[in-house]
Amino acid sequence: MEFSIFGIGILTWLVFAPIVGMIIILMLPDKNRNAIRWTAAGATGIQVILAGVIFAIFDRSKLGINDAESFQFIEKYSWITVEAVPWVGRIEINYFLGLDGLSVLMVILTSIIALIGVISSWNIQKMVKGYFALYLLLVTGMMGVFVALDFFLFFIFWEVMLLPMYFLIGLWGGPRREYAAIKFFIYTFVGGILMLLTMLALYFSVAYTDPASGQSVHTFNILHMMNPANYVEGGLLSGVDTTWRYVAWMALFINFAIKIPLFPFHTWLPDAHVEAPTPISVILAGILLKLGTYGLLRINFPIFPDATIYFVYFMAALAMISIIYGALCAMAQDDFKKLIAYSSISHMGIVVLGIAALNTQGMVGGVLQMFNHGIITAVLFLAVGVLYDRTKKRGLYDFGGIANQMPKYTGLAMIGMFAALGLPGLNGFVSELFSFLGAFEAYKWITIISVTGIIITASYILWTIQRVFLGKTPEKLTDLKDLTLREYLAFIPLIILIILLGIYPAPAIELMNTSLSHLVDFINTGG
Amino acid sequence: MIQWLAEPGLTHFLIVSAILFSLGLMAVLSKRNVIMVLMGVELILNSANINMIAFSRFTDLGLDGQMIGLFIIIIAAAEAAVALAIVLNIYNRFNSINLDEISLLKG
Amino acid sequence: MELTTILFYLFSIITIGAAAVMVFSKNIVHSAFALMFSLIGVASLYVLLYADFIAATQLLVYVGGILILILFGVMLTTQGHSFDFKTITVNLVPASILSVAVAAMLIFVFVKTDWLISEVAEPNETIYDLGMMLMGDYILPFIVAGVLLLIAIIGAILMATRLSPQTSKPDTE
Amino acid sequence: MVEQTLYSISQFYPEIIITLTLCVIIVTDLLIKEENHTTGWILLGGFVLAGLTLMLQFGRNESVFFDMIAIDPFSHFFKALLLLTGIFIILFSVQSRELNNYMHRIGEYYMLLAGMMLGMMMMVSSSNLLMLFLAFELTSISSYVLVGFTKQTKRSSESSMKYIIYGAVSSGVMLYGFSLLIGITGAVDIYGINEALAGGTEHALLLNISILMILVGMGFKIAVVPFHFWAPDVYEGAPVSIAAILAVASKIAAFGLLIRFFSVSFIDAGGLTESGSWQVVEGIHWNQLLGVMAALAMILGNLTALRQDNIKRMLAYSSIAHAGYILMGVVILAGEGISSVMIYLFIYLFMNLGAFYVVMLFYNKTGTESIEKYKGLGKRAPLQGVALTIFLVSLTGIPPTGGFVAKLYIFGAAVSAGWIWLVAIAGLMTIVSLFYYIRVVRNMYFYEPEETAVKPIRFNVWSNVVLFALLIPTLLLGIYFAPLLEFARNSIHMFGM
Repeated sequence: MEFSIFGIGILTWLVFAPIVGMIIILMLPDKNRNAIRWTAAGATGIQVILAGVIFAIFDRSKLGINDAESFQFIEKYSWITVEAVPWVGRIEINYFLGLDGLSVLMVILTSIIALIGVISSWNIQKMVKGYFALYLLLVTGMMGVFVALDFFLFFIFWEVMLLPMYFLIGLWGGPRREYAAIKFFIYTFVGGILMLLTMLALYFSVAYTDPASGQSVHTFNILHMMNPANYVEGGLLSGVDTTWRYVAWMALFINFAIKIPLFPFHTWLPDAHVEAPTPISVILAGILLKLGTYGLLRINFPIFPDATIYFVYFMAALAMISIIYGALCAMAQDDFKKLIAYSSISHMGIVVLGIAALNTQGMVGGVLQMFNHGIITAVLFLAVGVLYDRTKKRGLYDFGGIANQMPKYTGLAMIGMFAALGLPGLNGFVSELFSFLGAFEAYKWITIISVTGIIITASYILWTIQRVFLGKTPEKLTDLKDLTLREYLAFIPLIILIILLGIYPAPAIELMNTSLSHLVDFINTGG
Repeated sequence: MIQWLAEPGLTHFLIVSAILFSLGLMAVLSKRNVIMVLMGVELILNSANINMIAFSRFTDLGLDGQMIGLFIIIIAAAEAAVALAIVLNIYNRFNSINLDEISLLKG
Repeated sequence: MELTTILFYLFSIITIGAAAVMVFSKNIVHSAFALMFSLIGVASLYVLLYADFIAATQLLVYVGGILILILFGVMLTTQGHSFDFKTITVNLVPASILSVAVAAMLIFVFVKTDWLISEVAEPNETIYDLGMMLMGDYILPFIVAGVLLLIAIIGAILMATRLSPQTSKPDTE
Repeated sequence: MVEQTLYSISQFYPEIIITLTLCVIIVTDLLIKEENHTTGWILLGGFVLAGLTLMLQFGRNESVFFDMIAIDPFSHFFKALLLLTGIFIILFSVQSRELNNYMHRIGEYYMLLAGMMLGMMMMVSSSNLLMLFLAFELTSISSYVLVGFTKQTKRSSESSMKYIIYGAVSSGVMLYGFSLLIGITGAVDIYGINEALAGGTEHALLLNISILMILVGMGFKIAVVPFHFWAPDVYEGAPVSIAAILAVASKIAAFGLLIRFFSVSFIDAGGLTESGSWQVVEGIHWNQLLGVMAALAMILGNLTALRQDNIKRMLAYSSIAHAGYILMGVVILAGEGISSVMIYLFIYLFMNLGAFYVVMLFYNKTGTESIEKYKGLGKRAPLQGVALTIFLVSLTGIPPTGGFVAKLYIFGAAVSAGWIWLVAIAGLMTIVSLFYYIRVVRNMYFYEPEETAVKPIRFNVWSNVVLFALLIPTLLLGIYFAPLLEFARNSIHMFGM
């Protein structure tokens, strides 16, 4: 599929529109806050339009995953090429972007959430210029990770997110923001180093033969890394089921598990969520966490199918622990944001459980759950943000009877909460069902235990609804105003998606079905 | 053994230089007076020089060894001049040339 | 026993003995003079090694120059009280152990090593050959040594002179 | 003989120009009584001119001055780096407030800078032990005095004294090592040494002792553990511009010397083994030794940097750690190793000079070097704050900055040569380094300025120009570095690569 604007591919536009926005913002004067906000909205708005175009013209029947030919919107330019050295061969780093069924949904999610984030950032007052500049840089990083097919490029985008996130939490966050920011930074940085080392090991183990010159070329191309034929003899990661391959898989897994976050790598998440400003929580839960599972699917699974199969029970077990543990922790919280943070851990556990099933059902369920969870947590964090803006409080016991004061808000927030709970008819139900069905096929007991997590989830969400929205309104909360137009703008698109995908998930499933079935086959046949 | 002792050769000179070197090292490590440390350095440089000249006398090295020895003497002179100037400056600042008393910089 | 052997032992003992006095003396002035004897001993050893020119240079530069510098340094940095001539010795034990270990190791290796000795005929004089080398193969080091001395002079003057009173305002720290 | 000397002179223009500039500065200093930086500008001109003549030499590969000096792409690369650093240092110096009290002696400052540059340029091209030692001493003696240039302050005097004492001792020990090496091999140039050692040696123990002693001197210059203890004191006491030149140029020169010396002297003429690492002369384990030193430097440098408050001291420990990373490349030494060292040094030049530059700018305006007092500076001086952030991020090695490329390349070389344990330590220590770099950033941005100092700090356009000259390469090298790779690769031909 070719699609370009001014000769530049659509994916490049998608990735770099925010950077252009950032540069414009940096040149605007500090005082002109509205221009800054509108520039940010424009940059992310363009992304949404482009994502819409992609959704419309995306070819649902192409395989993707390991087959370079069937990727869509491919852009591949030589970025850094250094000519042959005797014992290393040619060095090659490409600017290589492409979409397949696995990434397309994530790209759409990212563009939507990014725009919603800008809308809900509208009332940020402190250092507006810096805020939006960093925000757009962050968006570029996230979008880049989802479309990069060169490991080097992937890594660069991955790490580009680090610093903006650090500042966004650390400068605009709550009282303990500094601690939360550095904790986030260190966790992800540790993961990054592990990924860097693995990437280097892969680079030296993989060399494909350039058809044009017949030279052996070391490459960061992720697709080449998936082909067992490309591994050089005696390379560190060559062969099947070797210790080094397990180690490499583990290093990558830890990196992604930190991002997901899976138990026991999750401890940064509650802190980061609680301290981050609302829009950043939305981004964090809505997109950032998906990077972890996406990374597993894009890199761990197809590059190390042998190790994936070897570790699959381990992964499923961690997922189970995450589901139960996250739900239990959520139950114990009396801070609204922390509650959602722990529920994220639980829900992301479902994603991992689904994809660890290594069958099409589970895989589709997992990826769909990634999308749905992104939408749902975004709604939940927005909901908390609305209350926090008005009362500066987040404690669950600080509220009560909100339904009387803000009926429209309550209605929208409850839809989000019921979706999180997995109510049939809303989008969460479909994906959770698929995930558990797929997982049940693979591991009975783990799935059965995990399903109890759903019950816990139901109980804490209902309890929360009761505590916050129902009952008598405390004295001090009697003058709360209902949603403003801007807040509606943020809520409505997400709510529409929740309902739409709950009733008719086919458009989303169609997008990814082919690719994911192919991925499952690919892993199960050992690459 | 006696025979060996009676005919001083390369090894004998090297042993002298080794002892001189370790005495220099001793001064450097154990003295707190800056000038004493510098004198220790002079011993080390001299021991290296003995090596050079001895090699030039007993091996194929030839006059190159002496040449290097000559340059080392020059370098030593230059270094000593600068070092003592710096020591004078230190004395003007701290009224002491004891290494233990000159320790603003720590951490 | 040949004369050279006697002379070798004599000069060696002077060199090492004086160096030891230098290191172990408590009085810095004594140390400085001991260093002088040691340096003279080294110069004599050079003579035994057929290096007459180097020996002369050693005497001139070391004994005549560096040592005087050191003595000046000693005089300028003490206020004339004998008390201040005392030098303190610290970490005596570790320093001695290390030094003895180094000496023992070096001597062991030197004795064990099978040196490729080639007997050199005693040259009449080395000055001419050295001069030719200086102007030939060693022309660059010769010039660079000149620059080195220039830099050293600039540096030494810079460090040693006191600033003139009107400009010497102490820095804020 | 005369012909060769004359020919050699024609290959030696950069050095000759610097020597002449030195003389011109001496004369100018005598004639001009005004207290300004005229001599500095003259030296800048000299460096630029030397750089231009250096460019004319690119691609040559020969040995001049009776095999004393190698004019080859390797030395050209390092000389170019050194001159670039020198130019930046002069640009720093003319803005430095610390030097204001010493304007009547500023001529001497630039004379010594010229001498130091001359020494460093010869360090990287010497192929003769005597020449190498002379160049080493020329560099050292100038830098001893430069460190103590602001001699009215106690800490500057103290640091210069510590520097000369440690320096004199370590160069003495190195000289002893040289004398042993010369004695064993009977050769005074590194090619001769290699020839004498080719095919193994019976003097393995003595050789190892002499290498150990030589490493003392060279380790001192690159400030690598366990010969690092001078660095923090000296960096803290020296004027910022001099601390910067010590952290960057002197390190670059020492690495150039180290690589040339070890790779020519102790590599078996057999060349590469199957796996692409060098065959080392039998019985000599210098690369294991260097590997341990690199690991120690990374561990100690990074861990000690954690608890520093003076930013120059922190940068000193960080530069010790960076010496460790760079030394990894020397340990590997296979083609990738050397070119990774060169790439690292090139990027290190910009990011570390940048960090020192911002530190100097802040010192000029606020008079503080304490990290605690950096609170709120990011808000008072936005551009400088962002720049320092980028430099520190680059020093940590986070993309998309040059520091990342440097680390990537050196880690990659180590992985491909199979030094997994070393890379693991390096990776771990990179994480540790994050803590102290980010602390500065945190202080600049996460805290409000103290109430006595809330006014924005203004810097002149000129200082911003210099800042951008350092900032742009730091960022650009993180995104596009193919030319640098080519340059580094082409520069190692002399090792038969």
